[in-house]
Amino acid sequence: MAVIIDENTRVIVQGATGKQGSFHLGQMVAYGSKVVGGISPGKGGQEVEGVPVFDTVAEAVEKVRPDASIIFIPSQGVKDAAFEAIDAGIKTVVIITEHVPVHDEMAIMALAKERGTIVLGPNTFGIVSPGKCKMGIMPNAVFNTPGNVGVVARSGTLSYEIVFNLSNAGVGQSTVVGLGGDRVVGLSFVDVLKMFEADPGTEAVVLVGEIGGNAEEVASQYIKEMTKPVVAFLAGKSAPPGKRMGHAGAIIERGKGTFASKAEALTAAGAKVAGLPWQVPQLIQESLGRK
Amino acid sequence: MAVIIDENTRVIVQGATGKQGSFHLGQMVAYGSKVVGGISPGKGGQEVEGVPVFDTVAEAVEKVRPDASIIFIPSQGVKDAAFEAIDAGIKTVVIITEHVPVHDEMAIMALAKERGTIVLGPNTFGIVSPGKCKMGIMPNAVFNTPGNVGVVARSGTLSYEIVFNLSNAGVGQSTVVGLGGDRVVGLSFVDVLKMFEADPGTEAVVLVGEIGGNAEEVASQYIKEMTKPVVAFLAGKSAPPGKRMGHAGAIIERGKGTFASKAEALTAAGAKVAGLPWQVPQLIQESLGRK
Amino acid sequence: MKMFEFMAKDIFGQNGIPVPQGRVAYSADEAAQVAREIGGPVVIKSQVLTGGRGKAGGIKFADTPEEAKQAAEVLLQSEIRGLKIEQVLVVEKIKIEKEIYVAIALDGAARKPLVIASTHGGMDIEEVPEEHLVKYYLDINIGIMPYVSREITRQMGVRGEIAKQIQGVLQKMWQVFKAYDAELAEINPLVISGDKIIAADGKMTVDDEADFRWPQGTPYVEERTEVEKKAHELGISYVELDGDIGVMANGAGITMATLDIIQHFGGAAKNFMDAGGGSSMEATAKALEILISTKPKAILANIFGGITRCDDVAMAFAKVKESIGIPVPVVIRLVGTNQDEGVRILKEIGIDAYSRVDEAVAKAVELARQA
Amino acid sequence: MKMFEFMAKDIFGQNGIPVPQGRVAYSADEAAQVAREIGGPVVIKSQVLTGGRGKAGGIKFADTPEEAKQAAEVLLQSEIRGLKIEQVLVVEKIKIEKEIYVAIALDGAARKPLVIASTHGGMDIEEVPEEHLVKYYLDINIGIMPYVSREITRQMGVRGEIAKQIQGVLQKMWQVFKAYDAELAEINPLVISGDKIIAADGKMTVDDEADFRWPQGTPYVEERTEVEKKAHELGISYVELDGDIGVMANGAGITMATLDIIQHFGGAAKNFMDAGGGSSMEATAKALEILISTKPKAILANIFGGITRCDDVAMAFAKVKESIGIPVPVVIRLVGTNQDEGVRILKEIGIDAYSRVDEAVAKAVELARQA
Repeated sequence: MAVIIDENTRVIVQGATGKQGSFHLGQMVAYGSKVVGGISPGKGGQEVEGVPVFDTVAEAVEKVRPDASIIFIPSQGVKDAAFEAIDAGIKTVVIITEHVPVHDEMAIMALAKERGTIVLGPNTFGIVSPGKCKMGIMPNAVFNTPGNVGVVARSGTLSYEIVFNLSNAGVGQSTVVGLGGDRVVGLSFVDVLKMFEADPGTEAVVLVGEIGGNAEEVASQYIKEMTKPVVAFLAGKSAPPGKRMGHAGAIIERGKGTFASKAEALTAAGAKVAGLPWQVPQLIQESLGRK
Repeated sequence: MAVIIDENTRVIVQGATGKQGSFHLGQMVAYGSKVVGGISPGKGGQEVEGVPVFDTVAEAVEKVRPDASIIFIPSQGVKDAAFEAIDAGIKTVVIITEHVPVHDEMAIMALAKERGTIVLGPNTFGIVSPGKCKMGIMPNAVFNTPGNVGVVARSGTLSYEIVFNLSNAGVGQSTVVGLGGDRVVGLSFVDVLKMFEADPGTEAVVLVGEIGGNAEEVASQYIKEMTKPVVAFLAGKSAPPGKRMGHAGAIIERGKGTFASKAEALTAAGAKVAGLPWQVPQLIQESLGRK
Repeated sequence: MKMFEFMAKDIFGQNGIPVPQGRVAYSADEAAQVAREIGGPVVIKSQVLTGGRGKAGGIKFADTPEEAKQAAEVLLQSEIRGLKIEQVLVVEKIKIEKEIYVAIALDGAARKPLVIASTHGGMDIEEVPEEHLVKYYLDINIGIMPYVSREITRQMGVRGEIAKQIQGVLQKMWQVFKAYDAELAEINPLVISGDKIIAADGKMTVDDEADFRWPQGTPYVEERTEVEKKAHELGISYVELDGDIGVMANGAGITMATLDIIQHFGGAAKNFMDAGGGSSMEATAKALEILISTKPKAILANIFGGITRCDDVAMAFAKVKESIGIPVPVVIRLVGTNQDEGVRILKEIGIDAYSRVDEAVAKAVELARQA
Repeated sequence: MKMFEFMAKDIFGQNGIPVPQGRVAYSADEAAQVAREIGGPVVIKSQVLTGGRGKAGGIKFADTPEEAKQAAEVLLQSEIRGLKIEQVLVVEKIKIEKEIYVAIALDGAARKPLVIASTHGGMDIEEVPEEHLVKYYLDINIGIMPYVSREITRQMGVRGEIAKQIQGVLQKMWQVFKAYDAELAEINPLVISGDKIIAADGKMTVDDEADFRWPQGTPYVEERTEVEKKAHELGISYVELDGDIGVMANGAGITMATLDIIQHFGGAAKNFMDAGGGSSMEATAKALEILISTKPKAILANIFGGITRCDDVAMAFAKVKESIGIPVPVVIRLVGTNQDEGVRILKEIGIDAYSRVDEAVAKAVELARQA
């Protein structure tokens, strides 16, 4: 079992003929994801990696009944592409693109909420249910260990590091979910924790957080209610206050969002907190063993 | 029994201190409607006809828990007033005002749909469940005969005429619903016919229609499925062919909208069609007797 | 409120939609001048607010300014469907390879704007079968974003560079539709000429209820008769008809029903006049004066008093009778609020009031026939 | 991207929000000139992109142009929190009866704009207890329509004519917030002075990701150091820190984690550099050159190859070493896509690659300490 996507998910790729889009389309096909179509205005009728290209999402919906779309479109066109996918009735939309204006992000999330669409990103590495379906840009080789640990993360390469450590220690994953690194993204930690809590295929959860914002503190409130163990990795322990760390979300404001406040809230909620990547597999194994 | 409003409906009046609003607030109180508040920005704390006035709908929601709002606001302010009511969670909004721009009406209906709000009007005489609750501008004396016939109408005074004929013939009404006379209004005939079909207190329905548009033709499709008898009154038999909205109007209507097309569709659906007001009570009595 | 083609063309052009070179002319000399500025073959198009202009001979072609002058001269002395031609639009002649139809119209039943588009544009668009028409309902909060325009051209079956240009036109039409509170924005034909498209004819109808959004004045002209204008200023709906009975009622539906009842009894109404609900004595008196000014053979008032009070209506008749007189027979049906007082007042000035509408109408028809 | 107060003031003023008379001055003479134009007591306000300016002595008062000149002279030679004052805003002195706070801010967690308002405005707004703050989440499709502004002033407990004026300001702030892709639009204080209100100080932060919507140039200035600007142009996130190890990683989260691991081993990073995922050989080489230019004691690269290919990274190091040289010790952790090839290339140029991050970081800390 897995959350959001699995072996039956029918995936389309928006921006399928661009450099990024076509490369990752190929990678997803190679991974084994059911990629049923690519979207590229004006290029309908062509093929990319054996996958048919359509002019619009609506055309793809008509012809190949997709469930989910992944967007590789330059930031200026993301609002249009996301609206297109949501408006066409796609129920899971993954937005890889970074540098999307935050007003566009708010507009996308408002429409998604109205239509009941799940959005991952913008600025996410995507989502992968190992062995079943990958929608994202993560390296195939690192995400090939199916198992029963759910991972939810804000940032990309950091979660590769964590998953690398987990897999090397023989701890497989049910689904690895990238929320996206921007201040406005579609899902929160709590949204995904609820899915993992409900998923019979998930027995423990790794939350990969970082300083800034209060998402980890809010998640702690929900973790208290969870029956499944949670291990949290937090980045940013060494960061000086107030500096902008690339992720817009990592601005420390008024003493909130610090490493200490997050670690404290998570620990109080019963989660184990790791500050160094190699501590995570051990804590997970302890949690699962004890349970 | 009745549809949309009944003896428990808690009503507020937007524009309560204006000439129209205060007059009709008084008339509704006199009718016996539960008017729990009036709204008039800057006049919160005052009273009108013994009813407390609030500055905003949100304040009234906080203090007197209204279910429904009736709007007497000049046309330029209707979009704002309707958004205020819908956004505050009011579930039934009656807009009396005429001359509302049609783009504003489209915006109101889009929000109402998103929020699950029932809108009557704009440009409606309102709605009355005789003996229980009146939200509208119809004369109290004419709408005082409770009974088991539902009435749904596009236009005001014409429905007074029909109800006058019904009541004089001893045929009481469950609810009389005014959809509103504008091209864009909140409910369609079908919406209200479905409510009457489901209402145990309604045994037959009078549909008061007129030429133009295709609302009556669309209603006919649903009437076919109804178990309750329908009598339709249609105005406009003598009207010359109407002014059209360019080619697009002609394309939208495609031969619909005439008296003949409406009468034919309704008759085919099993409804009895009256072209003169005094024929309605007789047709209803026949329908109920035969049933 | 309809706009003349030249107005729609100006608005489209200002908003980035390609339109033909040229402008409106109010005289033959001016038409020649415009043709001279264009410097090539031109089309001279009558500006009237009715369809079927092409088939009625309202469009002429000219190769020289002199020919343009002659053509304009003829048109400016003609009528189309009873409407005098007061101006012509003189534009460059476009080489037509293909005619496209695109429109955004208000669809009341759907409560949404509807895009209608077809590659079978041109004069016979109304006869184009359904399968050649693309219909796309717009979300008012989304409008025509680029993806919407792409889906429309895909459904039209247009591809390549021309598709991109049509997408641009559609997006701009939405901006216009929204900014002008339009009920209709239509381009027919949108001409494909070489590798370019051009809006060869445009139509716009805007919602005059939104006039208040134009504090500097509305960007269109009125198209009412004098009587209709006067009625409009009073907030009264008024339409001229062909019969002889002047009719006044309060409410559009009941006014229409009254006309039906007149026809039922063999008569014919001279007008449709909805004096509105809640009219005051003064407003009713003014409405009656308008009615009298149209010289009907009889006047029929069908008043169902609700907000409108019967005594106010009766007083209005009394006042008008005293001031300017009512030179034709009057029949009044009067029921509802303050009915007894109203009937009493009418009796004093020698008018019988009826409570049954059938009796009142039958009487009015009889009186008109005798007149 | 933060704007200077004088820029926010101009934008607010252009959009109909009442602002004090006056403008920015870049010299003491210019400040005197502005004071002369105002013709009364003025306030001279340092323009720096940091808070707490008032408490730091960055605001001065003057009754005459001469006093204004002197005050500006002092300020233009000072710093606030390490930031040089390069311009001052000279505005009329407003009689303050009451200070209101109003702001529209982006709330990332709610995915919505949030209005924060209080009748307890002024310098200590951050200490105002929750119960005196009104918080109102906006629907992005609705924004601040009149009714929203009325509800906000009601919750603030403001009534009468002043309430109406605040409502107008709120509606206009929303227009500004939207038009400028703002993350924050703040007025503090919004001063009540007699029967008028006036925005005595304004702040705006806009989203530089939306720069593309300003084809004529953005309406604000950059606030980056030279190195940060250079990095920004390469699409790299770069922040200067206080340590001595130059750090490069691909991804913000892993870069932050790398800094934590450095601290764990007793070292300190000289910078935060997220070279991004999917960097090409050329981009990585340029990032490395920037790193070298900051003269660290050692360089640590933590590369988890995904889209980024390990051989590309190794090639970049080889290229830079050959062209400009790498004058300090280098430690590289290299795993993922094309790892073996990358390790081989590095070996050729005498750099050892690690696959475990802890070992790599420990080595880098040691090398920096020895340097």
